[in-house]
This record gives sequence, C-alpha cells and structure tokens, in this order.
Amino acid sequence: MKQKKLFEVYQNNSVKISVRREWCKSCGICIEFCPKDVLVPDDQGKPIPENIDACIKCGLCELRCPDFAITVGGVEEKDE
Amino acid sequence: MKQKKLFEVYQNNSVKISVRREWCKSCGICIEFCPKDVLVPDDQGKPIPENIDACIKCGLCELRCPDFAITVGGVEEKDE
Amino acid sequence: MNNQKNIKLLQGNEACVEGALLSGVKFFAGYPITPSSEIAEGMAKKLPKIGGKFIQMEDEIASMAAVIGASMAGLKSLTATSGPGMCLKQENLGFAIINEIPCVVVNAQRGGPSTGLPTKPSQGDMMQARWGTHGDHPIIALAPSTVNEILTLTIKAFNFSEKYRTPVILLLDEVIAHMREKVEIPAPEDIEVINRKKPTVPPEEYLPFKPDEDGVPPMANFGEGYRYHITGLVHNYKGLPTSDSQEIDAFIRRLHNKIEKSIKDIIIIERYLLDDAKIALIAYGSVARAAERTVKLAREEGLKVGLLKLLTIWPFCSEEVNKLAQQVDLIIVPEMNLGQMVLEVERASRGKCRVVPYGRVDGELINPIEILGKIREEIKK
Amino acid sequence: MNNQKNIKLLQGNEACVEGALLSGVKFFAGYPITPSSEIAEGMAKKLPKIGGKFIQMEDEIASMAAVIGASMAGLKSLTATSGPGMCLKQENLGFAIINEIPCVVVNAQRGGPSTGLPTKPSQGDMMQARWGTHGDHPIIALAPSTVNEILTLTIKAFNFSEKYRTPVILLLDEVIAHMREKVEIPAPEDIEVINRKKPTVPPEEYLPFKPDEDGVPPMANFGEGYRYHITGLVHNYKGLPTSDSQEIDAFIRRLHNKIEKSIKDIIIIERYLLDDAKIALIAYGSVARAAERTVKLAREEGLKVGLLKLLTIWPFCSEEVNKLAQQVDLIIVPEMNLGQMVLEVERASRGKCRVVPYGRVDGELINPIEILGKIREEIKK
Amino acid sequence: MKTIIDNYIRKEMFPNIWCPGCGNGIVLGAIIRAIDELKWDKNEIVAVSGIGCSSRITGYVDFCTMNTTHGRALPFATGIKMAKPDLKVIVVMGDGDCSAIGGNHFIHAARRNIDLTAIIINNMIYGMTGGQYSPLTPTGKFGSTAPYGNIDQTFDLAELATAAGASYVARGTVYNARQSSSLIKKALDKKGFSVVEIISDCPISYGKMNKMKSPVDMLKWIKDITVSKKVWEALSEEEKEGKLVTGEFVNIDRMDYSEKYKGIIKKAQEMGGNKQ
Amino acid sequence: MKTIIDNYIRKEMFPNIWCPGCGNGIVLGAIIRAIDELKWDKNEIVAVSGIGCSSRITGYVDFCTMNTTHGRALPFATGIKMAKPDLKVIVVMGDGDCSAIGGNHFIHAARRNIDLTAIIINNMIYGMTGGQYSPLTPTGKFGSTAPYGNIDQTFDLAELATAAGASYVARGTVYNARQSSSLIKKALDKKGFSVVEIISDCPISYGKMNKMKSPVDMLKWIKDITVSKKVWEALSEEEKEGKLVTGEFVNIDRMDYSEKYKGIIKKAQEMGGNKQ
Amino acid sequence: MKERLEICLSGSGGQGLILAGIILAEAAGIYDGKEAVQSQSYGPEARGGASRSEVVISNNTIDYPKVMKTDILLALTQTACDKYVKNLNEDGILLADSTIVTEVPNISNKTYLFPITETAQKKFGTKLVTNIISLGIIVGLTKVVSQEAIQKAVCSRVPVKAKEVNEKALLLGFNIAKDLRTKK
Amino acid sequence: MKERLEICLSGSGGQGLILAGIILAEAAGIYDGKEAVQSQSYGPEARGGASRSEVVISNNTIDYPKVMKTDILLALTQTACDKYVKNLNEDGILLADSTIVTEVPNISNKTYLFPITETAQKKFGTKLVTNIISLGIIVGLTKVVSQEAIQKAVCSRVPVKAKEVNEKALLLGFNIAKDLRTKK
Ligand SMILES: Cc1ncc(C[n+]2csc(CCOP(=O)(O)OP(=O)(O)O)c2C)c(N)n1
Ligand SMILES: Cc1ncc(C[n+]2csc(CCOP(=O)(O)OP(=O)(O)O)c2C)c(N)n1
Ligand code: SF4
Ligand code: SF4
Ligand code: SF4
Ligand code: SF4
Ligand code: SF4
Ligand code: SF4
Ligand SMILES: [Mg+2]
Ligand SMILES: [Mg+2]
Repeated sequence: MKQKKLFEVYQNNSVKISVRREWCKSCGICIEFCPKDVLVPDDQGKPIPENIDACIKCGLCELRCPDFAITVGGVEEKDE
Repeated sequence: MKQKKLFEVYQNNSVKISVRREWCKSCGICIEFCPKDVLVPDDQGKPIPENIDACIKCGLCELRCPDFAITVGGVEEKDE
Repeated sequence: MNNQKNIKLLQGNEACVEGALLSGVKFFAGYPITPSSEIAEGMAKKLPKIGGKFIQMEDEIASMAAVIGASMAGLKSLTATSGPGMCLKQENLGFAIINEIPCVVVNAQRGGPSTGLPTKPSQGDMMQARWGTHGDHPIIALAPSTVNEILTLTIKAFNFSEKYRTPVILLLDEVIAHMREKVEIPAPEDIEVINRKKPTVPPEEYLPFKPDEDGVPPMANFGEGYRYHITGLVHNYKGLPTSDSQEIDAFIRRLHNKIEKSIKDIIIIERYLLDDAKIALIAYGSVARAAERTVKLAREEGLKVGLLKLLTIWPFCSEEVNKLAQQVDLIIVPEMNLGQMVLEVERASRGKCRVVPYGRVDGELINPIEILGKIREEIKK
Repeated sequence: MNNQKNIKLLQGNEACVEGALLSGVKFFAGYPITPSSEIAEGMAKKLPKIGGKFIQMEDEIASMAAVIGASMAGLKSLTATSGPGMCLKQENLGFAIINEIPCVVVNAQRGGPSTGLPTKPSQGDMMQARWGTHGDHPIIALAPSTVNEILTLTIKAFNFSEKYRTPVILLLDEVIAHMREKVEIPAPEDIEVINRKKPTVPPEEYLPFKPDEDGVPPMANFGEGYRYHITGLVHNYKGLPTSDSQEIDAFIRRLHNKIEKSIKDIIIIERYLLDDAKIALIAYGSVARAAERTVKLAREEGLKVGLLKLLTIWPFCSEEVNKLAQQVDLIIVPEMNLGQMVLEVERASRGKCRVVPYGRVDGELINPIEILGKIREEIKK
Repeated sequence: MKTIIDNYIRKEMFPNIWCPGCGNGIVLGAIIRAIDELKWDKNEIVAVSGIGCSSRITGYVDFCTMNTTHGRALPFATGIKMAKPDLKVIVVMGDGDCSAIGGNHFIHAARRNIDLTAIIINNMIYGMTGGQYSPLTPTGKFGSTAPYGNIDQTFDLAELATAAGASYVARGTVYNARQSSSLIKKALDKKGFSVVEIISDCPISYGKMNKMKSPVDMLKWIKDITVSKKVWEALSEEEKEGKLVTGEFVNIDRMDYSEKYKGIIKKAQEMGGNKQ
Repeated sequence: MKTIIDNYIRKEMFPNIWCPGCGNGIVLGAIIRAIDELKWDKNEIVAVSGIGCSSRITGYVDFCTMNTTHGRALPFATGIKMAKPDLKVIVVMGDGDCSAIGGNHFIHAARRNIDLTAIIINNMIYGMTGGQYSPLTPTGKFGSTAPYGNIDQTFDLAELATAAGASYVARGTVYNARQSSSLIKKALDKKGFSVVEIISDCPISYGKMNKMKSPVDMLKWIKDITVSKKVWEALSEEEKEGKLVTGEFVNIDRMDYSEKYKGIIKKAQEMGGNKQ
Repeated sequence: MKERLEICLSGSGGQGLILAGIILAEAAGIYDGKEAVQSQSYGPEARGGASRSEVVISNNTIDYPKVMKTDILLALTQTACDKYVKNLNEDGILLADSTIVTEVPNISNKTYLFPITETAQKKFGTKLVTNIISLGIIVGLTKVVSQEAIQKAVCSRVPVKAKEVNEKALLLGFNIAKDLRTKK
Repeated sequence: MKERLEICLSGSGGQGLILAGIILAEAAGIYDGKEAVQSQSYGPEARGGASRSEVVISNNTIDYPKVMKTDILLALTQTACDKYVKNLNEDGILLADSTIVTEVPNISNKTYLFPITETAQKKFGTKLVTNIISLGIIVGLTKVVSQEAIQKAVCSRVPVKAKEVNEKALLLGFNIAKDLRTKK
C-alpha cells in the first residue's frame, strides 16, 4: 500500500474537490450518495473524484462527510 | 366550651347523620357546600345537622369531608 | 453437568452475572455505564430464560428504586453501575438501608472524580461506599480480587443482604471487571444460598420492624397477605413514622448493631505469609494481586513481608489491623487512590507501627515492582 | 448605616442569606427542602433587588448544575439543601471539583438516613461531605455554631471557593439553621471579599488548567473573550481530555495539593481553656455550644476540661488534634451521630491518648449535662 | 357505625395529620370508594407514594404501602409491578413530587405503558415544605419562593402524559369528589399506565399566600377555574386562559409492559441455551 | 485551503474520535454551517453537552464549551443563560442523554421556555456505552440489553417538547444534512426554547446489532424511515407505523425566561426595601 | 436578673408561640441590648401537634442555646404543661391558660393561672392575640425584658395592620400581670 | 515453559486483538488446563486508537494479572511496536507485521517479521483474520499453548459461520511459523 498525500486536491476548469486524507475514515458516504457518481474509492476506501467533470457542485458530499474530509469549491476559491 | 360527645349521631325518620367529632377539624366544607343548608357550625365549627329534615341524602358532605368525620346513611343502616 | 462444563473463561462482569444467578437473582434494573455494562447485558440475556425480569430504567435513581421495589415484592434483586451512577443511587440506597431491604449494588470502579477516566481502573470509591448516602447508616461492602472471587463474593453479597436485611455493595474495579480468567462455576448444590427470614406469626401479629434476637426483623414480602407500611422516615416496629426519641434512638442503633454484632460472620480476610512478617501490605481488589506478587519478590530478597488481603471492605477489619500493627514495624497500603483505606489502617493501628500510603491515581494498575520499590525505600528510613 | 440598624435578630438561614449577599452572591438555584428552605426563600426575595437571579429548578441535580453554569458565566453562586438533596448533588459536585468551579453548597443537616427526621437536627452528614462524590477529590467544609458564625463563615466559604477554585460546603444543622440569634451585620467595607483570579495573559495564550504557583489556575469567565473547553473527564492544561498517565497523575494530585498546601489558611479552629486541660472535648456546630457550657460546668467542679471547636471540618485539623492527644489524657467527641468525627480524631491521635465517642442520634441536641456525665463516667475508668 | 372507609384505613393513624380542609383527605376518600366498588382484595393492593403532604396518604390505607423518596414513587412501583404483575399497584403523588423532581419517571412510566395507576394530587404548590411554587403553580400566583409572582409556564400534566404514551388520562377536582372517584375507578380498572390528576386545595401553603385562607374559599376557587370537557370546547381561547379542563382525555387499549415482557420470556426460553 | 468549517473547529482535536461514518460529524457540520450563516461572534457562543459520543461535539468547536455530566446539559446551560442572557447557548445531546436520564430537564427547559437551542442527535441507541437500547430505539429493534428485541414504546421527542411548552420544534436527519442545517439555523435564531432532533446513524452500536453494519446502509435506512410533513399527512395510520416525520412542527413567539425574569427584577426593585 | 434566663413557651401549633419567642428574643437582644437566642422544636409533623419555642436571655455570650432548666414556662395546653413542667426550675415561674390547663401541678409557689385564650376571644374577638397577651403577662410578671423593648419588638414583628390590636393585647397583658401579682 | 508466561498483543482498535487474547487464554486455561488471565487496556476512547490485549499463562495460580515483562509481543502497528517493545524480556519474542511495522528495533534475536495483514487480505480476501493468523504464528513459534487447544478455542469463540475460514487462518499461521523458524 503506497501512502497517498495527506491533502489531495483535484480540479478541472470549474470545480475543485479537496480530500483531507488524514481525516477521511473511508466511510463511503460521499461516494455512495454522490448524485453523479463522481467519486470512486481508492484502495483505502477514500474518495477519488474520477468523474470530476460530472460534478454539479451540489455540495452533498461535503455536507454529509462526517469528518470534514472532502470539500467542493469553485476553482476561483482562494487558497491559504 | 363544653365538650361534646366524640361521636354524635343525629337522625330523623329517613336519614342518619353521624359526626366523628374527634376527627372533624372544623374546616367548614360540609357546611358550606350542603345544597340544602342542612348543616350549621357549632361553637367549635363542627357541623350540626340542624335542618336534618331538609337533607336529601346526596352524600356530598361525606364525599367532601377530608377527615371522614361525617357520614350520611339511611336509618335502616346496620350499626356496629 | 460434567466437570469440563463447569470450568469457563469468564470476564469479571460475566462472573458476577453467574454468581447472581446461582444466588437466585430474579430481577435486575440498571442503566448502562462503563465498566459495568456487561453485567446488565448478561442479565438482559439470562434472566428471562429463568423467568426473571430485566428492565433498563431511565437512570440510576430509577434503577435503584426499581430494585428496591422488586425486592419488597420478594425477588432477589441486583443493580450494577460505576462512580457517576453510584452518586445517583445514594438517596435510594439510604432508603433501602432504613427499610432494611435486601439487594446488591455493584460498583465497577473507574477513575474519578466526575466522569474522570471511564475506561481506567481505580479504587477511588471505597470511602463513598461507606459514607455516600447521608445520615448514620451501616453498610456491607465486599471487594473481590479475582474473577473467581467475583463469583463467590456475589453469592456472599446476596447472602449477607438477605441474612442481615441490608443492601450490600460489591466493589469491583475496571481491571477485574473486564479481565477474563478461568473460573470454576460451582454446582448449585455446592453453594450455600441464604433467603430472607419470613415472619412466623400470622399477619395480625406481624410487626415488620420488630427485630429477632439477631437484630434482624423477619421480612414479609408484599403480596403475601401481610399488609404493612414502609417509609424513609424513622419508624417504629409497625413501620409507621415516629418522633419518639427513645424509639428513634433504638431504631438507629439497631440498624448499626445488627451488622456490628455479626462482624465475625461478615468480615472476610486472607492472611498471606504474615506469621513472621515485619512488614505488612494491606490491599484489596486487583491491587491485592500485585501485592501478593510483591510479597513473593520481597521474600526472595529475604524481606519479611506479608499481605493482609481484604475481601470485606466494610465493615473494616479494625481489630485484625490493630493486632497486625502490634506485630509489624511497618504497614504499607497500596491502593489506586490518593489514600482512602490507609486512613482506616492509620486509625486502627493506633500509632503502634508506621503506616505508609502508596497511592497511584494515573489510571494504571499498581505493579508489584513499584510496591517493592516502596518497601525498599521505606526500610531505609 | 447607623449601628442600630446593623444589629438584627436573624434566623440561621437568614444569616446565611445575608452572608452570601455580603460576599457578592448573584445567583441561587435550588430546590426546597426542610430545614434549608428559608435560604431559598430569602434569596428569591433579595436577589432580584440587586439584579441577581434566583431560579427554582426541577430538582437538586439541576440546581447544582445551574449553579455551576452560572459560576462559569462569572456569577458567585449558591445552592442550599439537606441530606436527601445532598445525595442528589453529589455527581455534579464532583464535576465542579474536577473543573475547579467556585460555588457554595449549604447542607442544613437533619436526621437520616433517608427521609429520616426532616425537622430534627443531626450531624450525620459530616463524612458524606468529605466522601459523598465518587473518586479522589478534596473538599472544603465549614461548620458554624452560632448564627453570627453562619454569616461570617458563609463569607469565608465564598472566599475559599473563589480563592481555591473549588466548591465549598457549609454544614449547618437544624438547630442553628432555624435558631434566631442576635447578629451584627458587618458593613461591606469591613469585610474581606475575595474574587477569582482572572487570567493575565491574552486569550491565545490562556491555558485554563495551568496552575499558578499556588496550584490554582486563573479562571476566565465564559463570555469574556476567552474560549476554552471544560469537561468532567480528566483533562490537560487546555481543558481537553487526556489519557496520558503523567498528565492524569499530575492533575489529580494538584487538585489535592492546592488545598493541602493552604491548609493553614483554610483550617479555622477555636481553643477554649485548653492550655492546662487534661481532658479535651472536640466538637463543632450546635454541639460545640453544648460542649462549651460543659467545659464551664466541669471547671466549676475543678475538672481540667477544655474544648477544641472546629469551624473548618474538612480538611480535618489532624495536626492540632495530634498535638492535643499528646497533651491530654482523654478526648471526648460529642456529636449528633453514631461516631463520625471521632474516627478522624482517633486517626489523628495515633494512640497517644484515650479517645471516646459520645453520640446521640435521637433527634435532640446533645446537652451540656450529659457530656459532663460522660466525662465523669470516663474519668472513673 | 362502620362506613366503607373504615374497612380500608389504619384507624390508629387518625385523625390524619393534614391541615383542616386539606384536599388530600378528600382524595383519599375518593380512592377508597373507587377501590371498594372494584371489590379488590386488600392483600393484593400496593400503594406507593413519594414525599409530600399528599404522599402521606399511603400511611393511612390498610394495604401494602410504601412511602418512598421524593419524586421516585413510580420507579419503586415499577419494580414491584415487574416482580409481581398480579398485584394492583397504585401510585399517589403530589404535583411537585410528580412533575418537578419526578417528571422523568412520570413520562417514562407512561412511555413503557406499565400497568400502574398514577394519582396526582395537584394543589399547585409544595405544601409540605411551606409553599414554594411548583411546576403547576399558575403563572402570576405567589409562593414563598415566588414573592413577586410566578413567571413560569405550567405543565399541562394531562397533555404531557398523553404525549408520553399513557393509556388513560383524566382530570378531576376535590370539589367534584364524586366524579373524581369514578375517574379513579376507571383508571384503576385500566390495563396499562393510567393517570388521574385531581385538582386539590392547600389552604395553608397555597391559600395563605394567594388570599384564600379558608378551605371553603379554596374549594370555591377550584370550582371557578375548572370546566368540563364539554364546556371547555365551547370556550374561546381567551376564555380558556387560566382555566383547567376536567374529564377523561385518553382511554386506549394497549398491551401493558408486563404482558409484553412475557413475550420476552417466551422468546428467551424458546431460544434455549444456558437455562441455568 | 480553508473552509468555513475550519473557522470554527479546534483543529488539534481532529481527526475526531468518532467511528467511520458516524452521524455526529454530519451534525457537527450542520451546526457550524448554521452558525456561520448567522454570523455570530464566537466569543458569545457557549456550547454545552452531556455525556455520550454525540456530546463529544463540544470538544471540537472553538466556542466556550462545556462537556458536562450525563443528561444534565440543559440545567448547566440554564445557569449560564440566566447568568448572562446575552450569550447564545447551544445544547447538544444524545438521545439517551436527552430523553433517558435527562428527560426531566428537557421538559422543564421547555416549560420555562428558556432561550436555549437543544439539538438532539438521535441515533436511537446508547452509542458510547456499546449499544444498549434507548427510549428512542424503535420497538422490535435490537440492542445489547435488548437481545430479544426491544419491547418499549418510544418517545416522540417532538410531541414531548411540544406538550411541555417549547417555542420551536423540528426534526431533521443526517441524510438530509442541508435541511437539518437550516432547521438548526431557525432554531438558533428563535427566542425561547427551541428543539431540533436530528435522526442520525451509529453504524457501530446500532448498525451492528441491527444488520446495518455500513454507514451507507444506515443512511439509506434513515432515508427510508423518514418522511416529510407533507408526505406524512397523506399517509394512512398503517403506513405511518415505523416512520418518522421530519420538518418544522412548532414555531411560536413567546417571551423567554430571561426576559420574564427582568420583570421580576423590576418589580423587586420597585418594591424597594432592603436593597443590600 | 440571673446571668442566664431560660424561657419556654409551649402549646400547640397555630398558637403563635414561635412568633412570641421571636418577639421576646428581639426585645431582649435588639432593644434591651442583651444577648438572646430563640429556637423551637417542631412536632413530628410540621402541621398541628405540639409546639415549643425557647428563648435564652443573658448579659453574656450565650453558649448552649436551648433551655436546660426552665426559668419561665408558658403553657397553653394541658399536654404541654404536663410535659414541660417537669423541667421547671425550683424557683421557676409557670403561667398557664386556666381555660385549657385544668390540672395544674403543684410545683412552685410562682404559678400563675389566667384564662388567656378566653380573654383574647372576648376582648378582641380572636384567639390570635393569645400569644401577645401571654407575652404581656410574662413581661409584667418577670421583667425579663423591659416594657419598652417588648413594645418595640411587637411593633416590628407583627404586620402593620395588626399593630394596634397587638399593642393593646400587650398592654392588657401588662395589666393582667399587675392583678396577678397583687393577688399573690 | 517458564512458571509464568506473559504475552502482549498490541495494535489498534478493530484488529481483533482482544478476541485473540481471549482465545489464547481460553486455549491455555480451558483446553490445556493451565491458569490463564486475559486483560486489555482501552485507549483514551473506546473507539479506534491504540489497543492492547494481555495474556498471562501459568501452571500455578496467577497473582498479578498483567504483563510485568513481556515474553511474547505481537505488534500490528508501528506505534504499538515502539511503545511495547521497551518492556520486552531480554529473551522475549517479538512478532511484527512487516507490512506496517517498518522500523523494527534491534533488541532480540528472537524477532520475527511477516506481512500478516497483507497475507490475510490476499489469502482470505479480508483483514479480519489477521488476528487468528497471528495467533497461529505465535503458537507455532512458541508452543505457548498446544495446537489442539488453540484450535478448540478458536472454534468456541468465533461465530459458527466464520469457523471454517478462521480454522484455515490458524493453520496458515502454524505453517508460517514453521517457515519462520527454519529461516532463522
Ligand atoms: C430529594 C428531596 N428534595 C426535597 C425534599 C423536600 N420536599 C419534601 S415534600 C416536597 C414537595 C412537596 O410538594 P408536593 O409534591 O406538591 O406535595 P404536597 O406537599 O403539596 O402534597 C419537597 C420539596 C425531599 N424530601 N427530598
Ligand atoms: C450518570 C451516568 N450514567 C451512565 C453513564 C454512561 N453513559 C455514558 S454515555 C451513555 C449513553 C450514550 O447514549 P446517547 O446519549 O444516546 O449518546 P450517543 O453515545 O449515542 O451519542 C451512558 C449511558 C454516565 N456517563 N453517567
Ligand atoms: S458536489 Fe455533488 S456532484 Fe460533486 S462530487 Fe460532491 S456530491 Fe458529487
Ligand atoms: S464521506 Fe468523508 S470520511 Fe467518508 S469516505 Fe467520504 S471523505 Fe472520507
Ligand atoms: S347528604 Fe347532602 S343534603 Fe344531606 S347534609 Fe349532606 S350535603 Fe346536605
Ligand atoms: S367537612 Fe368534615 S372536617 Fe370539615 S367541618 Fe365538616 S365534618 Fe368537620
Ligand atoms: S400544607 Fe397544604 S397540602 Fe399540606 S396538609 Fe396543609 S393544607 Fe394539606
Ligand atoms: S459508537 Fe456509534 S455514535 Fe459512537 S462514535 Fe461510533 S458510530 Fe458514532
Ligand atoms: Mg403539592
Ligand atoms: Mg444515542
């Protein structure tokens, strides 16, 4: 098992999805209930936005994540 | 103040009213709420059925007496 | 049952369940709390199998009340909790004491005060067991140190409670409550089960609080034709409230005396290599096991150390300790608190020897090596 | 105010109200119970006049909780109860102790156990005051014996609670709670009022449970810009739960040490004709007044009797008692219970002199003559 | 002369300790008359109370009786009922006892639908301790701890019991003692948790503080502030203000707790295993 | 990258201690988002909880926070609110915390209409202690102390709060996290006692015992058993069985307790006398 | 006056004995500048039953706050009289209500009898002032406190609207005392 | 065998170490007829975090029930390994999961490494049997209990439907042990 980065950011032209891997507990909620099947689990069960282009920025994954481990934002969002 | 008997029985042809004077606390409830004004207070505030003939045996005095100190019965009632 | 079947690897809390069932328990009311919850869980599973009743109440106050109610109605009753729950049971525990209602209360001790250390052991509630409820009252409290002793002392606890008509506290600690150990479950015919004395007089003559010679009044269960009153107010022989000073005095003193006069029956202790000892350890519960090992280690070093292990914590074995104090030069009292039993030991020793506390309050079981270290340190003084 | 106005005939409970107001109390939560209810009634009347708040809660558990909450929000807070209510307050009392939240709890003792003797005095809750809540914890308990002392010790209680960040118990008994006596109410400028230490560092640097040299951490009130966490779990400097044994150990020991190291400040006692005494009485509360008279009567008979009167019950003045035990031949401990303080006296005496209990549990105040009788009886032995 | 009442009381305890005109005695009578009509065997009745003037009731009746701790009568009774489901268990509480310190047990007993009858003597005050306001003291009225008038909302005990799941809920008054007795009778006869609240008078603690010193005044007041369900329904919201409705509010048939527990026992025993 | 959430949490405490997929975290998020929308000053917020997994929430938020004793969060909060009525006081409780041991405080807080917001995370089980059934465990379901299935009736917390006198009562779910957040926001903004119950998942203690081991299964189940008010009203009694209705049930404007207490102070001071 | 004077006011609940004790203690403590302690004992129940109010007055600090040996005993019921007279000092004073206390023990030549309750009812139309008349008699007979002091204390402790009648009752008590003394 | 053998199974919550300890103790105590005590320590929170299960086995009565000096240490996480290896006996045995424990302290020549979790996942498609494989290895390496005993204990403590896979896992453990021993 290779270690992934602790904080992974995925983005395309319009959406940026960040996964705080350290906090994610692989519960699968974001993946299961994404209305557009954007997310797939990696080998540790953590979400990877494989179909990021399908994302409609509904924010449901973020709202339902019990661990504040996934965030969906516009690309213009300011970083820190 | 002269001592009254501890257990006083008053009766006419059809009704017998007994007052357990020892238990009566002179609260005045039986007297006030008798629908026929049968009862009047003696000098200690305990009920005396002065108008016993007006009694309709409604039993309200007995039901409302907090001290089981007044009982209304028919004359045929068995004594003990 | 064959022999094989009677030996089991049981968790401490499970052993308590088995012990209670062997004692004839038929009712359990409780409210879950770590590290005692397995007792409730075991009871929930096993009581209905024997036609007994388990009920989970809304809190510990209600649990204690229900246990008392069930006992009044004739069932042997148990409840189990831990420190925070013990606090809540205190008022009704006092009610059981003043009305002499048999029941057993388990306190699986965890670190305190307050929520404290829910999953870590302590012996911080020893004094609370004695003094937690207000007013003058006696109490019996037993403290096993092995899983096997949990089983046997649970039976003892029920027996004492029925015999002396009093609540009995079984003081566990998280270590032994959660530990698993080999236990031989005795056959029912091999154990002594004591049931409350019933009245021998007809209902008209029954005085529910008139003691027999042993200070204990026979007890009629509710619903068996004996109608009487019980109240948390100080009461007379009839169970009715009294304000007569003589009746009050006699009643309160009898409550104490019925325990006091049977102290020989109630106090259970074990002496380990004490006969020639110059240094004594006094301990109970899981700590007593550490102390036993310490004794062995110390003896290997040629130190004349022995152990007094208490299985009955309350009433306290003052006489035994006093004798011991006259024999040895030094008593060390290891306990998982900042010094509770040591206060009793100091009192009982009456200055006859040095008494030294050894307390640990960091949530870990005291180990034999540190006690040994303490011995070495103290003998240098 | 002129002098005339400052002298009043006050009931003990009323004096407690006056003392609390002088201390700056601004919040009271309680649940009525004899013989303490007049404190609640006084508070209900007087607190709103000064913009303070009175609330009658649904029970004693809630009362204790509300008092702690109000204290966290910065108000000096009081609650008052009696034995059955004390039982119920125990769990949250432990919460106040572990979170070092100042507050004062009055227990006007009546006869126990259980509902016991609601209108009669006792000193049956002395040990409960010390050990009622589970787990290792320190406590301060004060016990006045006159109405005037109720007033002054109520002020002391608030001061100690603020200074040491700990709940303080004021142990009254029915006699002094309901008694009326001449009291001189001091002018506000004549009394010392201590308020909790505030943090001197900015919020970012504030560690709510990091003690100063005196063992007491400065306390920021909720709503004043310092955001932090408090919990009944054993916690670290930040107030967050910890399971680190070293942190746990240090925390629990500090809780005790902050009281222990200030024992000189906290222990208040009065010595009466003890200098040449061969017999000492040790007493507190209303019983101390009987004992004082006994001393006078005994001296008239030529008996060298003196009195050690305790105003601070917990921590117990062991050192003073030990010294006394070395001086006198006999200590008699009269108390309205079956022997509670006497246990501490026995412990502290370390066998240096004879220690004899004199208990009364019939709901009546011990009188001077019977104590004198006990003295006569004992010196014959 | 021997009355019905005499068959059920502990005569040595009389005259009772209550103040002149105290409603507790009226309720006591109502309970006894209801039981007499049901022809229950005294040996099978257990009466349990908490602490308060009202709770002294258990000392006066010749059943198995238990005067427990303040607010806790219901869980004590729960233990008794669970242990011996055939016993008839009656619980008498004061308003403070039931709804202040005992509120939780009240809603939980209702939720479990355990077969107890709870009779609450609601004199709207803590009588025994000297007139402190209770959760049922009407807003604006006075108590020894409400010297400026009570600002609390009151519970509607009947609504609370209903929301919590009771099988029978009713309210009577000591003024209307006959109705109260028949409501109590129905409650006693009901399987499951039944509740009867009786509005009562406390001339000493409540009356004194609210300018109704005499028992007669208090009974008149009770008559004034209570209305029957029928009348109630015809009132406007404003008219309802400060009034209490009497009558029967809930009466449903449902399996009680002990009955349901029999199911548990059956299941456990069928599942076999360690029978001990 | 910094999110809204980051502005409100104690980062050092993360990852949180909850099991994977535990609903407590979802509720935590919903609360934070609601507060953020209200633009409240963190220094003026106090969050109080009892004991339970859910009650651990207070450890994670950067307000003045208080993790009190089991069941007692509301009276602690009452003390705080009485002392400083300007503070915003939020109380988070588990179902056991609120409705078992804490039931009395819950109804009394509602009765007083004290200005607190109670958020109950109802996972229908005692999560922290290992899955014993709670007063909100559905009848028939299993718990570690209900090995033969739970026979208890459940409370309807919303009805109980309503009967007791709350000013705002609503119910949401973790599945519908957005709605929950907006219900919480309305509750926070309400003067008086407000209650939001959030149906939540406990895959470990509840799920394991009831054949829904995965958080996903649990969320699906929650989705299945809950219906909106609108849908609810159209259901037959039979269809309602086993279902929970979500949405807003009570929303009334009434003077809260602290406000009323100001009246007491005014009256007391006007009456003069000993001003001390 | 003795160093320490012990007064016991006994009767039954509702006779206002506790208030009488308070007034007496206040007279001594506040208006006469002595030391004073008042205490009471409740019967088995708060309501009704026996009632006893005790006052100890002294020029010095008062240690034991309860009556040890009664110097002045007021008995308003037979039961109270029977019970408390046993503890009366040899030279103690007993004042009993002769309407109610019919069997007066012969223990002291300082026994005074007067139909206090009856007088209250007759002169003031209410038994409620029995306690104050009694106080008047006691003060008149014993000078345990000054008349001014007891007058002030009465005024400060009774409700404003009852002030007048109580003052009159007190004066009546003083006068009764005079009569009683001369009769002896 | 030593009079007293102390075994420490360490890792994190959810790895089934408590069950493994119970099985080991049951094997020793019930099926091998020795004395055995199993205990555990919970981390700060019940959920997740460090987990430790201790077993003491002896031919005589066991006094102190906890590990004093570890004879056999199983370490399934790096943290656990680092923490508990300090308490390993000089001649103690360490078994570590080589997939996870990458830094193995050099303390004993009786250190065995094996990718247990990985093997579990590969051979059985689930990590859940890691604990049982580990037990198999430990028993194979140390004979701390008999193979029959541990087999019986596994069967008695795992759910019926999981019996087969767990038995296989145990056997696999035995075989791994053989390999490990020969490699040394
Ligand atoms: C734990 C506890 N708290 C307080 C009390 C004091 N107490 C006794 S009765 C009572 C209230 C009585 O009011 P209620 O229940 O309405 O009964 P009532 O006297 O009015 O009939 C109180 C507060 C007590 N006995 N126990
Ligand atoms: C007085 C007391 N009793 C019992 C406990 C044990 N206890 C801790 S949390 C809890 C219940 C938790 O259930 P819930 O409130 O539903 O919270 P959850 O863990 O499900 O979020 C219990 C019984 C305690 N801490 N204190
Ligand atoms: S924002 Fe919506 S669509 Fe996009 S990944 Fe999240 S759940 Fe899926
Ligand atoms: S919902 Fe959160 S914790 Fe769960 S898998 Fe997705 S990112 Fe991870
Ligand atoms: S029975 Fe009725 S009419 Fe007759 S006296 Fe009684 S109340 Fe009056
Ligand atoms: S109601 Fe009863 S107590 Fe009252 S006056 Fe009439 S008889 Fe006497
Ligand atoms: S105080 Fe009130 S409730 Fe109590 S006995 Fe007197 S009148 Fe009845
Ligand atoms: S036990 Fe349940 S409630 Fe507790 S953290 Fe785990 S999933 Fe959440
Ligand atoms: Mg009441
Ligand atoms: Mg829950």
